[in-house]
Amino acid sequence: MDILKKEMRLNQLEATLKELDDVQAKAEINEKIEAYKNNMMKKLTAWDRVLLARHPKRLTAKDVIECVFDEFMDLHGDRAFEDDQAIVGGIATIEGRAVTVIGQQKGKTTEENIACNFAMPHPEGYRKALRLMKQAEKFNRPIITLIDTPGAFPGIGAESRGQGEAIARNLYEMSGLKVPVIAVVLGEGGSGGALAIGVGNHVYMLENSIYSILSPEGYASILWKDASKAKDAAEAMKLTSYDLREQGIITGIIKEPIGGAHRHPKNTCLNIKDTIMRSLKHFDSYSAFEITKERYNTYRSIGFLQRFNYENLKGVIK
Amino acid sequence: MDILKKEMRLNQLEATLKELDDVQAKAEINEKIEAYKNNMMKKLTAWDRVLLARHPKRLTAKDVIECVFDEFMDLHGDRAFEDDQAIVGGIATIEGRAVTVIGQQKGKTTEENIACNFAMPHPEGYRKALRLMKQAEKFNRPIITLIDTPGAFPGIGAESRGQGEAIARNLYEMSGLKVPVIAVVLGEGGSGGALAIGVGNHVYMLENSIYSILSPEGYASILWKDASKAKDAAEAMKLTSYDLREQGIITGIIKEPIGGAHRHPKNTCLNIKDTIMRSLKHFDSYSAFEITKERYNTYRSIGFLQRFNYENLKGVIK
Amino acid sequence: MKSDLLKQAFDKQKAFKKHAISYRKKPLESTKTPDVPKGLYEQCDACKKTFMSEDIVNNRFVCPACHHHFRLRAVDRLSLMVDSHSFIEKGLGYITLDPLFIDGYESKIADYKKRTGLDEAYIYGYAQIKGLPLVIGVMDSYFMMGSMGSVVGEKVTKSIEYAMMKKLPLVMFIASGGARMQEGIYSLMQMAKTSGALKKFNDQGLLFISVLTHPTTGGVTASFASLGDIILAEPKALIGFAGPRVIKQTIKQDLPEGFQRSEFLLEKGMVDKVVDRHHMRDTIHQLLRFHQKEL
Amino acid sequence: MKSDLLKQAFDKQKAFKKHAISYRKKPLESTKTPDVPKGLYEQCDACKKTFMSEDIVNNRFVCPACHHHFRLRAVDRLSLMVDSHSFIEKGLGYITLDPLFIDGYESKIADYKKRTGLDEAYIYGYAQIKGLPLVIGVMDSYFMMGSMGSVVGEKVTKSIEYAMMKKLPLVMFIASGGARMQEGIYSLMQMAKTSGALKKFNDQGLLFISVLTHPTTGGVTASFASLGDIILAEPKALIGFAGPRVIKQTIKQDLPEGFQRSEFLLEKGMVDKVVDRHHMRDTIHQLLRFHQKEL
Ligand SMILES: [Zn+2]
Ligand SMILES: [Zn+2]
Repeated sequence: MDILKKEMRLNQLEATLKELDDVQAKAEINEKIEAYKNNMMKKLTAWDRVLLARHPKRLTAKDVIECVFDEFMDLHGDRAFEDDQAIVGGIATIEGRAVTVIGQQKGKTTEENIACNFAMPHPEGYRKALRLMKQAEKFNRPIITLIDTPGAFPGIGAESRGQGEAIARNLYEMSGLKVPVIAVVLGEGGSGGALAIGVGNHVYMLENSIYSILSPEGYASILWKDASKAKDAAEAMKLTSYDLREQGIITGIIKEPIGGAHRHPKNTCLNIKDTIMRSLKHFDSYSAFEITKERYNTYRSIGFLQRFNYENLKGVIK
Repeated sequence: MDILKKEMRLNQLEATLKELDDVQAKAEINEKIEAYKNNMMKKLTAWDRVLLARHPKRLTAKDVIECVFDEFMDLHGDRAFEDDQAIVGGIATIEGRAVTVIGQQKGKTTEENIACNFAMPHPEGYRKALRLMKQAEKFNRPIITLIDTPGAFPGIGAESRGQGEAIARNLYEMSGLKVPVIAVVLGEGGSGGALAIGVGNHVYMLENSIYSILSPEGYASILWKDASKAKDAAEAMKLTSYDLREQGIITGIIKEPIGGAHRHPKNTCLNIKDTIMRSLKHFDSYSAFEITKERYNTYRSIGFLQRFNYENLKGVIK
Repeated sequence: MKSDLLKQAFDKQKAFKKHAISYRKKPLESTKTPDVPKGLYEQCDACKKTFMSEDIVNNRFVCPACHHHFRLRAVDRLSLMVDSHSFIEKGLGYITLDPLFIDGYESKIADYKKRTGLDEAYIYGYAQIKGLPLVIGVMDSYFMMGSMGSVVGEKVTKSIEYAMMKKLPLVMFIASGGARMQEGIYSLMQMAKTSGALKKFNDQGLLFISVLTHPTTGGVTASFASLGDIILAEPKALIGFAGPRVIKQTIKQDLPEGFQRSEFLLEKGMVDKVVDRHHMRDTIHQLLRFHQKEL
Repeated sequence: MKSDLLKQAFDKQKAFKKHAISYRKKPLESTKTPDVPKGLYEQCDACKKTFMSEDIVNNRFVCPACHHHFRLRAVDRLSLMVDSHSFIEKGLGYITLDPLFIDGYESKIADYKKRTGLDEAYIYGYAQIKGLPLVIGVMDSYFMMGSMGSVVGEKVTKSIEYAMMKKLPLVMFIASGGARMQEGIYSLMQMAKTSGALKKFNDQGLLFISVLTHPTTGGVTASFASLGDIILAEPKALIGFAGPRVIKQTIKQDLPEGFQRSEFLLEKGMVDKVVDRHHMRDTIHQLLRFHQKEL
């Protein structure tokens, strides 16, 4: 039974609770609910987390911005081609500090999802993000990015306008930014589309978010020629927050309530805010040089490999 | 009788010359030709120069590149939307030095003209030029620009993709370039489209080229509601190389043979080459700081205006 | 060479004695409420309904019926934007000359001076918005369509330099038909001059907010107007480089609905926000706040 | 945490003893002419005509009939590009591990090693082209489709750093199916690593020429391959981020003719030049010359 089915059962229990008047009966069902949550919903499979990361009620970037920041002014456009609604961005304040916030935006309705292309940016979206990041750097504002995308968009326009170049340019420029970049994976961290705003000094993942080189479906269909094995792929791919922490890729995990972030958005956002604030304070004592250097070194060191002792090879290599 | 009609007469005389065998007759007609050139074709009206600047056989940017530079490698694209063929650009060598060359390209046939949009760049053309200029700056190469455009293109795509922004960005970035920029107006220097690659440390004009805020036709139709008065407009607008030198806008004039550059392309190109080489040598002793500063000051000082002595106003202004 | 031209221009100006020294002696001030001719009526360009002038002014020069944004004189813009009596005008005393010796240009300028009370199509100075200091520049489209000649270019540049010297944010309200043909190549070169000044300004890490209002076209669009760190636009303003009429003539095709309007530019990624006149002051104040060293 | 994983991986590797220490002991050398199996025939993928292998090799691996550019092994690319015997390979001894514990991944790698004679899908080193020194890096699409895992990412980065240390221009020949799925998130992160290294490289004013050959797709396109100061492409190479099959599936529409081919990318402004294999060496030599301090 996957987490969505468990959630339905939980919802039923909660609906029952609402209808009850009797104190005794209420206490009983309440106990049942707590027991159900603790016994059935605490331990999640990788696939459960995939489902939660994609949950239709999952917190979107705008939800998080609304709740975590005191003020927010959205800014638009890449100054060249189009305003990509898959990317939301602007200036925000958090506990009296100005920051630049950039996020990938999913819709909650079909209409919204079409407008923002299901959070799959086009090249102009990455370029808009880069413009806002360069603006942040000019004004010495830390950058917070909120990652939630299935990935880059496989479309004719996106390819024609150079999404490869646009993603590469972001990786390149982000590497040199003189202000701290704090990335938070909210839901899906899908491949190059996610990384294009994800080169952070600190990278956090919500507990039930995922971050991977491609979707489990894609993995299964390419490696096993069978897209229906996505569930197995999710396990194999090591794409949960816990996996990525173990792999040394992310800085930390932001806790979610039992059953997923959408069950207590406010609590989740408080956790996000705490994490961001701690991270911001961490960089307060850093110089621009140190900020760039630390970020560079972090990514420079990522790789799972081994090299034979160079000394042993000395005789061989000229 | 305008210069084109005079040229037809000259062509007739030259055709006659070719058909003659008799030495005596040849000498006579040769004398006639010289006399015609000196008496009829030397003094040009502003409108004559407009006609020469737009002459179908006028040297194009590619002609000039071919003849003036030893080697040339064309480079393409803005890395975002399209390769605009109205702008030709790349790396060239001149007397053993590498430079970046960027020019506006007219076609000689209708087909060519359609391909390069009659040398009217779209935003991606300006952005391609900027990319090449930034590349030149990175590698410390001087920049030579060859101006020849009726102006920016009044089209839906050009506006949609922000030609205003693209031109502005070029003016802005060119102002800060750390390498010398030498601009040569070959034919038509049409308004913002020309200026977008024209912010030079030195700006030269071919003798019969023009440089103006809009076309004489446009001027006549807007100011006098009569586009047919373009000839009068040309006189009024002060758009010839001599006018612009008098106005203190350009650095110098590059001489053309009698009858226009196209009558002796090689000589004209030699003059262009001499001018470029002299200009390049001039900047050899300049530091990057001096190069930027001199260019900045040149444009900072352009303006035809008067201000009342500030001291006299002191009592009035707080 | 240039001084010869200048001398000639002055000689010619002497003939127009009454205009020759017609610069404003007193700087403008922003007032709390703009002057409204009492008891007058005005018709909305958009919905053609008629209102009492007072009602329009009290609604921030926005049509009470259809929300059309009326064109604003520079002083009215100031009165809507800055704290009352906070404006200190700078850069007075510029005199527009006539480099191409065009019949009627000088008298036209003299006429505009009289009608608008301005020296030229751009004024700037120090001001405050809800107590936050800034340099504000405003173009006036009633002064020869807000076109940019040497004086406008110089004053725009001066305003950038003034903000740079004071290390203050710069906010400009644009309204212009483009470069001023009557001053020929000098007008064109103002595009390079103003853009270059903004490069220097930017290199110092200062904030430039450009606000595009109806109309923003031509050489101004292709220079300082498009170079804001943040670019705002008033609703339905015409914004573009080439004018719609020229485009239509060239491509011989109808233009798409809403083409070159603020909302279109927002969609095309050229503008950060379309901001209603009712929210403009708050929006700019918020941006100024965001860019203070300490909030 | 990370070291735990590493330890496990090594433990697992020990089981595959024969592969565990299979790194090349001898660096590659570029030779004047590639090895050609004598008397063999080969069919052109494009025109389906059959030629003697020798004739294809002598025509720089270009089909004598239809001009199709055959896919090249890294060593063959080297032999076509650099002065004979000038190549000194660097960065040997890297061993690909198996971070996701995928059945068969290690034996697959071992197999590719044996078949290609390479450690991984990228080799680099010092070389000369007509006497001009450079650092050259070549991907080999015969090694697991030239996909980028940790080792390829590391070696690409090392080659950038080596060129930076030597202050030499860097030329890379790209041929890759993208990031390597089998190494999961590590592969994705190589995109950030290599791009970051290029930022440092660029800040030192050094030259990076990227040559896109068939195929250049996925994570490599979205990182170092697209970051050349100059980007060249071989004719008709497939170049893109998303693969054409995925796009077709997503948009449920036929793709335009020539979509994602070199010539298409040239038109779209993504590539500086499409250069025939017959002119590649001269073109790169000319570019190297242009970027020498003294020509
Ligand atoms: Zn109305
Ligand atoms: Zn063939």
